Amino acid sequence: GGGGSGTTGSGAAETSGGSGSISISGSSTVEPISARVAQAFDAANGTATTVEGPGTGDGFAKFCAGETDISDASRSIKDSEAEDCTAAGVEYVELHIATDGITVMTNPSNEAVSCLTFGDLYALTGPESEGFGTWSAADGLAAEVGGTGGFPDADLYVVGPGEESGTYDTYVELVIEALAEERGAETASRADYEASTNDNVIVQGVEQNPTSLAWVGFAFYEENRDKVRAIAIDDGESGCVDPTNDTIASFEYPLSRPLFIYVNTSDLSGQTQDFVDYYLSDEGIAFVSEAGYVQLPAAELEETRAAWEAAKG
Amino acid sequence: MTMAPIDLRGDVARRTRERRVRWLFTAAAGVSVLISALIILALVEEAWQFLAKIDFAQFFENGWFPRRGRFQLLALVVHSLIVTSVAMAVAIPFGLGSAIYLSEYASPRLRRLLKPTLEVLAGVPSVVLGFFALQFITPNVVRGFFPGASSANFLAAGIGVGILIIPLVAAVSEDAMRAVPRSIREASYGLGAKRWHTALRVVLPAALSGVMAALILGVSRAIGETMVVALAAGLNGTMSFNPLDGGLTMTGAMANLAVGSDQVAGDVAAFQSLFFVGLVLFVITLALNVASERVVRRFRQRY
Amino acid sequence: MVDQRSHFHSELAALEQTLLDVADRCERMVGLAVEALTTGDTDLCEEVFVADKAIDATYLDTHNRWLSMMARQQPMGGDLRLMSALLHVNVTLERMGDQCVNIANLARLSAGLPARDRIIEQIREMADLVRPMIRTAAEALVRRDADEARLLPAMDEPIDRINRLMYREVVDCAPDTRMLEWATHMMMAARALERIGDQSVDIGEQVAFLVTGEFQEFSEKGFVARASAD
Amino acid sequence: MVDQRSHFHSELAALEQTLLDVADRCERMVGLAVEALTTGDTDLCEEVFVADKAIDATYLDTHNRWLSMMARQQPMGGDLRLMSALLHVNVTLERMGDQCVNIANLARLSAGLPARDRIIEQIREMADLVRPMIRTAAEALVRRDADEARLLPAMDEPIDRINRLMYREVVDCAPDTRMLEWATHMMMAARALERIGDQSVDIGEQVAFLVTGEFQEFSEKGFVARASAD
Amino acid sequence: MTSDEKEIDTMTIDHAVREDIDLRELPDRPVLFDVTDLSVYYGDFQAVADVTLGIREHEITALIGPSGCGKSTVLRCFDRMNDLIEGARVEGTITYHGIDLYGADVDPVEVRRRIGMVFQKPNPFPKTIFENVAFGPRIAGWKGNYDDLVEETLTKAALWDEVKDKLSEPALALSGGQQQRLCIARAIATSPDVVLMDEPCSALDPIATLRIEQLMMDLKQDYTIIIVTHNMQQAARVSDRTAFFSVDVTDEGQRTGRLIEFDRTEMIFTNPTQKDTEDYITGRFG
Amino acid sequence: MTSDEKEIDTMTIDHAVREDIDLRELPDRPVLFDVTDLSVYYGDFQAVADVTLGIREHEITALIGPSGCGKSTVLRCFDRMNDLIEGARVEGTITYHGIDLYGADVDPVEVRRRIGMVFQKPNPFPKTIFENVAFGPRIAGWKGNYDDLVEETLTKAALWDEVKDKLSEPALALSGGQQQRLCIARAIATSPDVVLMDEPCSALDPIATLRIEQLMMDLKQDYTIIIVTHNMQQAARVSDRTAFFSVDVTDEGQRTGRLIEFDRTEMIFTNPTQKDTEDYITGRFG
Amino acid sequence: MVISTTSSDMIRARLTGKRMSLANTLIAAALLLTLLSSIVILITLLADTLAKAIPVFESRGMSFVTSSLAPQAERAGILQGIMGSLALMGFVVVIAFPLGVAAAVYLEEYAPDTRMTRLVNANIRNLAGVPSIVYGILGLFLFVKVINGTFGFAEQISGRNLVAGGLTLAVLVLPIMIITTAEALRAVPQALREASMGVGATKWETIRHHVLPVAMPAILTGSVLTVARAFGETAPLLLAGAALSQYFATDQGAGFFDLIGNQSYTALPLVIYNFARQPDTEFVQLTAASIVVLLVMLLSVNALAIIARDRFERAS
Ligand SMILES: Nc1ncnc2c1ncn2[C@@H]1O[C@H](COP(=O)(O)OP(=O)(O)OP(=O)(O)O)[C@@H](O)[C@H]1O
Ligand SMILES: Nc1ncnc2c1ncn2[C@@H]1O[C@H](COP(=O)(O)OP(=O)(O)OP(=O)(O)O)[C@@H](O)[C@H]1O
Ligand SMILES: [Mg+2]
Ligand SMILES: [Mg+2]
Ligand SMILES: O=P([O-])([O-])[O-]
Repeated sequence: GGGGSGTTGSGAAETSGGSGSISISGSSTVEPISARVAQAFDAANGTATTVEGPGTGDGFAKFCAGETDISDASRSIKDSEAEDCTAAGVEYVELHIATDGITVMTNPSNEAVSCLTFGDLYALTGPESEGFGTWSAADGLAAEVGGTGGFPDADLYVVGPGEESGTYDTYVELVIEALAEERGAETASRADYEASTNDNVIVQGVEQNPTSLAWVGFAFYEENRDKVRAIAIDDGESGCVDPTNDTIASFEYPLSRPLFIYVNTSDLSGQTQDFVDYYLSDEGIAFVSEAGYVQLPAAELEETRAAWEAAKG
Repeated sequence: MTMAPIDLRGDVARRTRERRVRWLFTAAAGVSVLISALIILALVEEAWQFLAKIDFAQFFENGWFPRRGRFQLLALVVHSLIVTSVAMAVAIPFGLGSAIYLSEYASPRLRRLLKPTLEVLAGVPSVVLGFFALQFITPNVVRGFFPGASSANFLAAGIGVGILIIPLVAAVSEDAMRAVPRSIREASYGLGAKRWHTALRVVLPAALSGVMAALILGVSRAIGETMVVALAAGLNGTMSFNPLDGGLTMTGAMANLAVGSDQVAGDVAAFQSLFFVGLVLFVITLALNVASERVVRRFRQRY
Repeated sequence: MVDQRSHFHSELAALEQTLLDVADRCERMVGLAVEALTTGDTDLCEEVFVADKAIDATYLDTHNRWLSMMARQQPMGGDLRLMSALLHVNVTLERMGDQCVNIANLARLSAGLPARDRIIEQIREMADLVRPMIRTAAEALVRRDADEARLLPAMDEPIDRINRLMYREVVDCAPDTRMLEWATHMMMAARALERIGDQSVDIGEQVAFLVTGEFQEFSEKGFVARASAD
Repeated sequence: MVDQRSHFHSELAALEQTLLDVADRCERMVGLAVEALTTGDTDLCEEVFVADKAIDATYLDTHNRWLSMMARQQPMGGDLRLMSALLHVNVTLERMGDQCVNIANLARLSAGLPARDRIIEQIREMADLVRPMIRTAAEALVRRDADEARLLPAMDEPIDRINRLMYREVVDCAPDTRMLEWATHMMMAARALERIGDQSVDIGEQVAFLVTGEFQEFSEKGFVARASAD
Repeated sequence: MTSDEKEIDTMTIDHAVREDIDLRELPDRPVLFDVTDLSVYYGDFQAVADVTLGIREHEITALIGPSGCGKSTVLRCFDRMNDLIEGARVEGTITYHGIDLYGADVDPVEVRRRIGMVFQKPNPFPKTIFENVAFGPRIAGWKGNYDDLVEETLTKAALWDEVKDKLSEPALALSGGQQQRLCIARAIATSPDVVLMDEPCSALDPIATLRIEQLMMDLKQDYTIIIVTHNMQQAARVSDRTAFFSVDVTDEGQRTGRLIEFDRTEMIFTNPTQKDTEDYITGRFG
Repeated sequence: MTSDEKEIDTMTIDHAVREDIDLRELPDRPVLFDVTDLSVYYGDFQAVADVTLGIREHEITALIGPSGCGKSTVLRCFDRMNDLIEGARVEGTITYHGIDLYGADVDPVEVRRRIGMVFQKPNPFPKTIFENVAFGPRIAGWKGNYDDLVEETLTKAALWDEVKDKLSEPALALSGGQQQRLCIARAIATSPDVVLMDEPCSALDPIATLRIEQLMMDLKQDYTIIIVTHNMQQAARVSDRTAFFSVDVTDEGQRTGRLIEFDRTEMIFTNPTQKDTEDYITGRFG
Repeated sequence: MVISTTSSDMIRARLTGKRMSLANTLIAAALLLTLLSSIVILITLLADTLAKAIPVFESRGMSFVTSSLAPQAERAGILQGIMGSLALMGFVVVIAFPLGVAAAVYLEEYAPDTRMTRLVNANIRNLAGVPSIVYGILGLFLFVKVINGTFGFAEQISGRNLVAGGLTLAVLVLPIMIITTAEALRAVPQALREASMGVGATKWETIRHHVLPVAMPAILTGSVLTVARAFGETAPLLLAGAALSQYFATDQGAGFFDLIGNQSYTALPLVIYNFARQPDTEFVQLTAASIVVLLVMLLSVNALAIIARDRFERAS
């Protein structure tokens, strides 16, 4: 059934659907946004929406099997995944709904380091850095790959999300992939970092270790500003950029990444349609910042809304 | 004889009912066999495919990074052994000590108070102990002694697992010790033995098979314990022999494979490695359980 | 206090009752035998023989019952003393029966021989003295009355005395050899009666033992010894 | 086959041995008493009285041991039969002792009275016949030999015969009243010896019962009954 | 019934010579169980070999012998309790009222309803006294006045006076001796005609033991009783006939029970024919 | 030693009148344990009241009586085994060689080394035969030739021949009777001068029982033995003196054990002074 | 004679002068210490958790127990976790209990002692020792893949539903349930069975009237402890599909088939696990508070069962 689909209406859109269910799965990064939107939407409409965050890849697997209506993603769909969707007859639209910044950080007391280039990061965390026990051990490699180097002679304690997470994937993709391919190294981080499924553990690791180096999602950093210190990133073009809402929203911050929702359009129910409408409404999209992410600039938001309108047909 | 000719053939309906009831129970018992078969089926098929895909040498090098196609099983086993050793180092003195105290020293009243408390400890879910290990043991205990320990480390995980199996070790050994008849204790006291003589030189040796079985069960349980290590031992796949480091154990690796974003659709070999590790774990714990059973059967005392 | 072995105790009581019956029969046998002896009515002798056969049978049966009860019931304490006493009583009664047979036999041997009234009187007197002894012994047993049993030696006294003095009467018969033969038979009969008296005392001794748990001979048993004490 | 009750069985053997000793003493007592009777040596009588005291003591002690063993050991089967036989033997031997005392008393009473050689000879003959019977009975017991025990009735025969015929000798003494008194004493003594013979047969019966488990009187016991069968 | 006329007491054949002995004869009652060449195996192990004997109605028959001679094994053949033991196998025949107890169409459950059993340790059900007695008849589908039945049965078992005011109290609250009498009551509640007892007094003190023995002697008016006992004295006290078993040890150390002698009890205990029996009862056995 | 001269046998006072009876007298041996007005409580419950008796050296003293009369309780006072029972309390005195066993400075462990105990069920340690015997001396720190000790002890216990070739096999592989003899060996290995036995044969078959009884009679050459038994016959068979206990039931149903009669064994079983004893031994007791 | 030559004084000297055994006291103290430390650990754990949880209880009382999951720490509740866990336990009880009891009855009462039976028994004991995560794999394989795949419900059904989780846990506890029950049955004295058979009861009558009633208290308390253990299980559910979710609406109208179908569910331990990885530090407190709730639920159920068992054991 069709209901009011105001893209700008105040208050959660009412749908005629009554009870029913929308299922959302995918990225655990995006989950906090979708969860908040769903919570508000359900509260207004009496619908039953499920939001899960097993991970982007897992989400696509289900999505392309037709099990979910919406898939949260902290990266674009991979070709292989797209093929699966096609094979299953699932059509979809990709909607860019927010931006996240992967924050590289250290202990506030580690004042020797305030800005790192991609080369530095490659030297400190890339596949070839395996076995570096101190920051200064990476100096040589940094020099090779065009980093600044000149690291302190302090213990290097690298903490980060596990390989199973989208945040890890994104970090590898943004920071390491290019250099690694260039140097014929494995497209992965060093293996000997302390990984954790729990981002709070990463923060804790940084907090407890004065010369640590870590990367986490921006939201975790925001929550723990008092305990950790973000390091500015230099992609070699922009100079050192600190992660802030603005620099991330504008993708000026080199470790910014877009967050998406993918909506199944081949089997689009009125409810789902209403849900996405609400998601993209001003009220819905406001949950992005509540969840600790960076809202799209107005223009880009309009692009997304347009894409959605187009997909609805 | 005045009695009417007697009939001992019995009631047909009754016999039919008996047969039916029996059949029902047999079927129920059959389910357990089915489960075993399914477990093996579940594990073997994918594990086999996994083996077919990878090179055997990989098991011994490069760490356990399934998503990168690196499968150093040895690292997982070594890590599991470290955690288990730590766990047993905790559980043996505390579990056995508790068992000896409860069975030989505690007055009946004290025992009635202490034993249930110990058993309640057995009811603490492992996920809770996992957090306890991570958020209490690591910062307050491990770091207290070894400030350089990783925030996730084998030591804390091992202690957590150890705490988890103290009640098991204590309960099973205490049962074994209490199964030693009172009369044997009285015999010892009757010969002028002191309490510790009786406890350590008569009762403990007499209950040795049960105590051994308890310890083997403890080891088996420690190796199979998942959540504590998944939470407190970290995700490091690089082989380390240092208990202050963190890393993946067999169960940790499985949990990690299970919760990852690419659990189902990730690298096929990675997904299948889950089954393979499961199979290895299954075989190890099976062997331990069989061993414990053997020990009990072989050395069981008939008093 | 409930008797936990009532079957055994009724069996024991039955055994005792059997012996009391035998004692009764013995007493009557004494009467018969002496009657035969003093009246020469040899038909009565047959009755005595029959009665003795019955007593012998009972004796054997009682002995076997005794053995069987001993083996089966393992009596202790008072029960054991009773069993032991009953074994004695059983033998003693059987011997009493035998003595009666002796008297009956003597009656047959004496029939037709010349008799002497004084001796017959003495024999009768002995019989009259001995029969109450058997009764007293049996009663003492029934009543578990040691004091009653202890009356028996005194009752036995006159019998012994008559017996002891009888040889004088016998000697008086000497001139008439047939009468002397008769008299020696009578002396033997007197001896038999005297033995029955002694046997009654034996039973009394068993009763005293049963009741007090202490065994004591009531007096020297040798009949001649008592004679010398006289 | 290991004896699991050796203490009991040695106690039982000791009891039996005591009775065998008593039998031995009895046998010697018979000799002494008859010697006293036939020679008039009254000193020997004292010895008999002393020996009888000892036997009486042993008799009481044995009776108590018997009771105690019965209560404590609950014998069954052959042991029980032995116990029962020993109880009989104990009584019988005590009575034998009493008979010897009788003879000794008669010896004292007869001392100084005129004697008659034929009677003395007969008494001696009886004593010579009776003493082997006691020995035979004891041996049969030791050897658990029922056949040997069964010889006893035959050994008793001549004793009975002599006893039976003795009254004739007594009658022959009639003219001399003092000799007649002596003769009646001798008749009583003969009667005592005859009783000892019977008692030996009794022991033999107990032996046969012990060995075969069946109790049977070897023969009619009434001495006069046998006389009539003669 | 032919079995009644049949000469069953094979052990008494060589007693014929002393048939004259005037022991108190037992009345010549009909034979109820006729056991012929009974052998029992546990797996490969032959526990009992070639037992032949006859159990007569309204008598108490005692089975005695050293430990392990197979007394319990034989006893449990009479109500097919051995069926419950894994691997137990019975050869030879036992007839009951002339019917082969191990015949193909005999239902052991039916057998056990007619042949009650009382065990070594008193084992009342953990229910009320009333329910203990009523259980047997209930499952047998007996329709009748249970109150009367229970009273009657308990009276027979010499227990009524002691428990009549507490029929609905738990049976386990009774003393050991009372429990054992209750078990006897339970066994006779289904009106069996036989009661088997396997060392029924070995867990009781001497006083309770004597009571049970008394009870057995009372019960033989109505029932045929077979009792296994370790206690020779007990067998001697209560039974009419006694079967003495012993153990043969083969060279390979296999121990097989055999019937040595079966006779009237007083014969066994005063004058057994077999030397083994004599040695056993006089304690010369080892 | 004063206790030797003291008249301890209070129960025999009223036997004085029959002192003339010519029972086989026991030699007048010195008194080893002198028990005066002994009462034992379990918590508030008085299990035994006012027991006074004397145990003489190299005699076997039997404690008999109905179940629950406190036989075991009294026995366990002699080596302070009651100390191990929660809430058990002893009043009155027991002297041992004239020393108050419950004196403040007496070490119960030391007491138990001198007073051995043998229990109802054979309870060998699950160790080798050798180690069972050697355990007591070992913990007492005995230095000496253990091989000789074990041989000597086992020989005394009439077990050496049966086990000499398998000293290092587990004790639990022995038969019940052998196990009990091993327990006796274990008890005498520390060279105690007293051996206490609490129903040592109740778990054994009659043959093993007879062997143990034989052994006890042999052992009294070297030891003083006190035995608790349910089995009157056993007490009758083995003991020199017997103490008969009975139970007084108060109006409130409290059951307290009392010593009824203590005398030479044959007196108790043939001619007890007390009616209760007579009733008990003849089965008229309930 | 040894005794009479030994003077009373010598004996007195040996018997008296109580030697206080230091070793004895030390060992006793050390052993008590080990036992107490186990209990101290439990108390520390509770105290530590409680301390962290107090802010939540202070600010929200028990309302977080009755609210649903939410992405915001200040709104998030654990009701769905509790309900999910209870629903799972429902499955466990309904499936594992009857099946476990039945299987145990067969093995203890009926099964002949053959190699086969011994094998089945060994198999069950081994199953009880299989790590729970392996059961997770079984759940993943069986309920997520086989059932869906084989029966072609893939279209409508996500395997990650309550049935899959419930079945996984049921299978997980089944061997323990069988062992507990078998133990309870073994504790029923053989004499009772013989008594019943002896009066002519059939096997089933014996079991129904005597064996099961006697064993039931032990079976029940054992089962409660077993189910409580399943309540705390986390690892298998990670694999077998409980939602690790910040938010899902529970469809009030969902019927049974929805449960089998797409209805999401989660369980309390997983909620805890998920809370703990949220960025918001307030979630740390919420985690602690949830742990407190979980512990209170579990420990009180355990304690009750243990006390009940203790009573029962002492009564018998
Ligand atoms: N279930 C069984 N399986 C194997 N062997 C058995 C079984 N029951 C008994 N036996 C063996 O069979 C033999 C006879 O045993 P049974 O129990 O009948 O003896 P018993 O005479 O009753 O002995 P006891 O007096 O000790 O009760 C023994 O050797 C025993 O070990
Ligand atoms: N540990 C204990 N706690 C409380 N009461 C006890 C204890 N031991 C025994 N009793 C009680 O003390 C009394 C005497 O018990 P004891 O064991 O000495 O009797 P017994 O004569 O040995 O009996 P049995 O012949 O049954 O062994 C009984 O009433 C018993 O219930
Ligand atoms: Mg048996
Ligand atoms: Mg006792
Ligand atoms: O859950 P992810 O965003 O890390 O895929």
